[in-house]
Amino acid sequence: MSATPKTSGMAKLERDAVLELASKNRRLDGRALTDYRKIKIETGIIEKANGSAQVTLGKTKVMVGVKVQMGSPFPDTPNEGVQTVNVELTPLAYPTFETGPPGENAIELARIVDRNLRESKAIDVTKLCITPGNKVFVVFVDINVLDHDGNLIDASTYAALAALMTGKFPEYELKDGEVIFKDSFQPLPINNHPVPVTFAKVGKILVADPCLKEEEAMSARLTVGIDKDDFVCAMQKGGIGELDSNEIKAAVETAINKSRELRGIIMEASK
Amino acid sequence: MSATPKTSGMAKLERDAVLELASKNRRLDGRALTDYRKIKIETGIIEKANGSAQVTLGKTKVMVGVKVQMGSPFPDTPNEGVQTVNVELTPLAYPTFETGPPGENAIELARIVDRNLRESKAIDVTKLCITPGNKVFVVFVDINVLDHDGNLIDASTYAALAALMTGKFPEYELKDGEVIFKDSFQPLPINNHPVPVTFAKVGKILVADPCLKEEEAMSARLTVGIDKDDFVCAMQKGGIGELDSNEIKAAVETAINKSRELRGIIMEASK
Amino acid sequence: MSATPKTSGMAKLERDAVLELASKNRRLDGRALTDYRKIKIETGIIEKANGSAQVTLGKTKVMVGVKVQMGSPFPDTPNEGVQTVNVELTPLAYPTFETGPPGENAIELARIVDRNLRESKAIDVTKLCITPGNKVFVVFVDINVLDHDGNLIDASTYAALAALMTGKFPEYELKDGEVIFKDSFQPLPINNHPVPVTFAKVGKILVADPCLKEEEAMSARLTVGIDKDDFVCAMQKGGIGELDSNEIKAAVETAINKSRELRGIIMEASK
Amino acid sequence: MSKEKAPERLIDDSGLRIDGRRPEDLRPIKLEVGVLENADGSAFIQQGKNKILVGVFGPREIHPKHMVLPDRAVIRCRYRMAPFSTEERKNPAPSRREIEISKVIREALEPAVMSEYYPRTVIDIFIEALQCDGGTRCAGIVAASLALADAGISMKELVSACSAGKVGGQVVVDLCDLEDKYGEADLPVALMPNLSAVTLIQMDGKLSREEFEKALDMASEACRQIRNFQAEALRHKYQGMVDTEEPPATGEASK
Amino acid sequence: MSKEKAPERLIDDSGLRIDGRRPEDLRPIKLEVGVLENADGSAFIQQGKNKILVGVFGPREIHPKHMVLPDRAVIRCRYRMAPFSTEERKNPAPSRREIEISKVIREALEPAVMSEYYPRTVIDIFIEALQCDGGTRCAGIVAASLALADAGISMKELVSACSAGKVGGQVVVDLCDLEDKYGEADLPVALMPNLSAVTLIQMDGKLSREEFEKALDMASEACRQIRNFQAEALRHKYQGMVDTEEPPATGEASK
Amino acid sequence: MSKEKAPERLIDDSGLRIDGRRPEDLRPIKLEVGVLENADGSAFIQQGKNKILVGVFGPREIHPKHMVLPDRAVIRCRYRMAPFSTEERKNPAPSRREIEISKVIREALEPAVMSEYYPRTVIDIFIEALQCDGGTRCAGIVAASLALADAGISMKELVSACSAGKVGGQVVVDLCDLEDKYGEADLPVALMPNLSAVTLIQMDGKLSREEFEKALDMASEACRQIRNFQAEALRHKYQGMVDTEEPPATGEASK
Repeated sequence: MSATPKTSGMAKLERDAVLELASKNRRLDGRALTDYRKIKIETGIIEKANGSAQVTLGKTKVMVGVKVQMGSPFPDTPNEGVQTVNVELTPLAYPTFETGPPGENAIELARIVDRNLRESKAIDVTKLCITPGNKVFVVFVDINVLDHDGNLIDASTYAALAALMTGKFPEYELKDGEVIFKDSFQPLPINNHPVPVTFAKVGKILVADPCLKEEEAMSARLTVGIDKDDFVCAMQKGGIGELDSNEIKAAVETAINKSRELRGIIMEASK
Repeated sequence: MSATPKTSGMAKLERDAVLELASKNRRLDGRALTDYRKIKIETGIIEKANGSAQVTLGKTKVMVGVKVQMGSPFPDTPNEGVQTVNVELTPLAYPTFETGPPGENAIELARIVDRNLRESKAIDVTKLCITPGNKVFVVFVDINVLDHDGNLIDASTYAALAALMTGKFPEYELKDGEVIFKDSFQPLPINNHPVPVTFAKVGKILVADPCLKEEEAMSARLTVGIDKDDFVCAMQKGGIGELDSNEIKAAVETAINKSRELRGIIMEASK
Repeated sequence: MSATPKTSGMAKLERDAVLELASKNRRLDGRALTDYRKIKIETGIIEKANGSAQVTLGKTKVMVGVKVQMGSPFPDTPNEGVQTVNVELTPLAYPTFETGPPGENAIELARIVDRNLRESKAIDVTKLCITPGNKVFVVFVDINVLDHDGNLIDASTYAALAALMTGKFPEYELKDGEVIFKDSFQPLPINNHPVPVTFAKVGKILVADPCLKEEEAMSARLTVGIDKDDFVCAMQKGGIGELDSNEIKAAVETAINKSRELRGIIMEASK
Repeated sequence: MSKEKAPERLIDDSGLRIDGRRPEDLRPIKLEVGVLENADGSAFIQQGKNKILVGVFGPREIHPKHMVLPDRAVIRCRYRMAPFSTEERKNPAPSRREIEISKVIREALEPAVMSEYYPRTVIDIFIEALQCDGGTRCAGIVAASLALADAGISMKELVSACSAGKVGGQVVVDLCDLEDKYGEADLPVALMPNLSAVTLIQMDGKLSREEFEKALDMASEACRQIRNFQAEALRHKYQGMVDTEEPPATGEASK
Repeated sequence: MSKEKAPERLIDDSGLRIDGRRPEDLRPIKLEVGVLENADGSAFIQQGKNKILVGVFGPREIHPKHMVLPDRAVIRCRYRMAPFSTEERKNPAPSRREIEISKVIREALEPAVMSEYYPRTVIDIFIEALQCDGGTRCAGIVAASLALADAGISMKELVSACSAGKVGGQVVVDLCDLEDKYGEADLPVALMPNLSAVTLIQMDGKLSREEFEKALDMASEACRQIRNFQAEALRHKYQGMVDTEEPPATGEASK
Repeated sequence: MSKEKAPERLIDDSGLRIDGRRPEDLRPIKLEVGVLENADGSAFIQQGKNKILVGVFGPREIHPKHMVLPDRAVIRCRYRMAPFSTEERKNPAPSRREIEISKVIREALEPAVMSEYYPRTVIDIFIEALQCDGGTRCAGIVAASLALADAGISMKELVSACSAGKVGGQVVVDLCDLEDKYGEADLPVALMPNLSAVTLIQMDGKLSREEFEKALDMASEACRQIRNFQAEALRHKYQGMVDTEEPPATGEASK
């Protein structure tokens, strides 16, 4: 069951400070409203994975490993490989993250990343079919949040995308119906590069790439996923507050612009 | 682990009232000792199910949906389809019903319904075999309790029976060992119509079709399942009190008579 | 998550008594430091199991049942049967044993028994392959702790070994790729007889076969598994204290000697 | 089993949808308030083939105690699909989809509830999707909003909800199951129309900026229509019993 | 694996059952009291190939606290089958069958225990079926009753239990595994014989009203016999040690 | 998928191991302290292809309350392998192996922590194995020890750890994954070198008494070397920032 979360331990004073600044269109760390924190993307850091990336977004740090394994297709898509996204909010990343099976926050995060990738058809799953209806490649995207300072959605999706873009899977041949894997690898078939841009509503303004303190002061969150052709491919509102239509439309406009810049950074790191 | 339940929140006064009435062979709502509350049975209410029914018994309301899917037989009955009964005490049905996996009350309820159907051979499972030892039809009987005012066992079983009697499953043909489903449907093979009659022991008397207040005042519960030929096909005592042999024998006699009347209502509604 | 356990309810006085005796190289029940309590081994007590044994070690009592069933091999060992060890610390064995899925103590115990058997190659799993890569025998070793008075590791392993040594599995033949079981049985292929010897560090000394009171007063535990050829085949330190290298080396020496005597008892009971 | 087939076209030559609706048409909606005996508040919605039952308990004491909030009510929400509600039987264990939807529905209702009136209590919202036909999260919000009102819980405004999306190249509202599955985009929206407050928005698919804006506007307009049905359903329950000739809570949305 | 076969006939020409018993004969029973070291009370029953161990703890402090009952003891009961107790290995996770049986056994024992003597405590009853051969819930009740007595817990009377049923057209008592599986009906009954109080009754199968009454009477009579073995087993433990020549807790029930 | 093959020989003609090391050589080790923002203490170890991150929280308030110990801190430890850390993807649910390792690592660290300084609190140690290459429990202990120190928790001494074992007939230290899998024995050891206190010892495989003693001595010596790297890593973090030219926490262990 989903329940109103405990309000954060952040002192009321601190929240007031964030809101006070927001009322003057300013932010804690001096960023402009649509500025992102410093982004660092490293790829190929887990040799045993088929693809991997670590994204540092300010003090937020997320590692993604991609594994490609043989499995069965879903009955209604016999000619397509399978994409599966899983999130672990590792307990070392934040004092209140707990061990145990993923809670609703981890599940929502995984589903938003999944939606960005799936709806933009980032992975060309038709190229991951081995024998229709029987054997396909399953692409496991495992997201480990290692340090939490806000905006996990963007950091996780960027890391997932970078891991996939630098990912490889084995070449193979079919001999009498049996799959023979070669020693060589080929790049994963990546068709699209969805880039989510997340905003927090703090007081009356929307700020992009919120840090944790901004998230604790926000009333609502809005993520807009934009694909390589400037189409909106995913969206998610979060938080127990509200937005208005004009805010949302403005956010989409900002996201389209912002995503181009962010996509550039991710592509550059994933060469 | 099974544990003595918390005694209900019903005020002692109310329980005393029920018991006081019972000592005069009377009931809260004026019914005779073996009277049932008003029964309403609707079928075919869930178009996506293979069969469905909603039973309203006084203020108790239970919905049952039947789904028929292809599956594997049990190893020791390779020529028989599979019947499986599941109960959800949905949390909107009663203030103390909880979310989460089924507890012992839901499991006991499911097993009693299952026992009535199975022991009377209500479903002719031999007609649900597609290819022996390999593919059979699995009949899922899913019971959702929507409003709880006592006697869930009878309401659930009647609803299950009505859903099965009005249930359909696809016609098919085998082509080179493959199952080809047609667009047409055939009725589920229903051979028997078991009808449980449930009593609560309140004070020194047994009352049929107990409402919730009677259940909260009862010392023991007895369910007697009677099949279409007046055979006893299932029985279950519940509650932390006791019964004596003569009470049980009398209950069986009453149940045989009562079940005929109740079966008529169910058959009529399931035409 | 593993957590420091609650310190036992044993009165401080009792613990002091154990430690005081230990400081004089003496034990509660007068045993010499390397003496075991009385061992009683009964086999063949569960007719429905393929092998069974009950070991009584002082007041500790453990029952083991072995079941052999057909299953699939692990992908990386297609020619080998499967050994699987499971422990239930049944709640009737000790006031604080709880119902529910196995906790870390049960899991550690199962894994130590498993390690002794596996690393010494006690079961010749190559003889349990039916059709390579497809069907093998799975040997389930189910350990039920029935009374806990310390040293569950040794009692469990001895019982597992005795159950395996007296275990049988069906003879079969392959007809057109199908497995036909005969009515006759053959002994399980047992190649080695690993015998763990467990010590508790109480004060400054190591005592063998600790009883529960000694375990509650101990700082650390050391189990040394010795195979039939005097090789060390398994080892496990437990407890939140420490040992020094010389203690460990001395324990190995003692274990080699002691295991010969204990192995004799187990072999005798398993004839 | 006898598998549903993908429709050939989602929009026909005269611009109508597979069930004959125009792009801006809602499916027929039936709303009932106060349908359960034990729940403090309840409502039932039928929208297309969607059949959803909502029960509300509370404000009531909270267990476990450590969840208590000193200055407001905790709101708990569970969205669940009955095993028989879908084409293929749904496993009764909660799916990741159900867990996410429970969260976004809760967050869609929280802005409306005057939680600060009920400190140290819990308000439980149980949504049982008995039959699913596309847009169940929106339909669930519509009914939950009524069930909260039926429970007498103070709200700023009723929350309404409806999806818009794109099917066969056309922006449309209130997608049915087939349109959701085979269409190009789905955009569920929840709104408090008088407050112009969007309390839920999600999107799947592919929309240009212009299409997105059009879809958002159409969804908002659909929410406003549904808001009227909600009001009517409450009136029927509470001030009503007067003119029972016309089923007042049923509205054909085509204008 | 080498699969057990269905017996050709369950009653032979001379009216005897597959194990040679007459319809009213019990299987050999062995009862032992006080068999465990750590449990507050314990007992072991062997009945046919059934081997069941019961341990009782309590009255003791209850965790978690919110389960406490102010005016009586909570009784908790777990019935569990060892993985090696059945033909096919049983998965160690609790099955729905075990959960139901735990409940009906608890409810069979509750009427006998003077729970009101032990307010705010818990009495835990753990039943381990080490080998199962039909009628384990009844055998478990018989042993649990002794274990409760061994723990010194006040009871109105010992609860006894035995099944009756119909096999090969004949009403019989104390069905073994094969009779249970291939017979026509099974009717487990628990009884406090002196109080004429039936505390458990369940039925599977098909019985006419007359057969049912006969089966209930035969089960009750069997319970009375077993009640004597129970008393004997307790005497042996508590007043005993005198005449140990004959194993007093073992009874061949054929008269 | 493209399956790793068993190496033909684990020791070559010149007595070198598959990665060119001599029997007593450690793999290259890199240690970093204070790598996380939110954890109270943290450390990272790279040893061969092992990559392990450790975060420590505490001493802090304990939940649930009933776990509290009146006279010392509770230490909690979770060892977890990331799903992408191994050849085959690891299921995220905790395996029995991870549960056992969490326990033995906790028990390896407990003797070093001055838990009695922090009564009624908890110290949480989270070990995330991001890539696994043999000897992860030892590497985890080495990093956890640094993370505890980084959190400012009083310790008697840093705990160091290293495995020894037997591969290709030879006793060696610090087995890599292939040596662990295809070798004859693995003996992980944790040690507080100055206190001569072994806090973890386990063994798998087959060793004669003489081989065992040799392996234990070699593992102890390896622990001593690693202990120096640990000290250096702490110095680098806390007294350091002076000479940053050489990466001070990286040690090639071959002498």
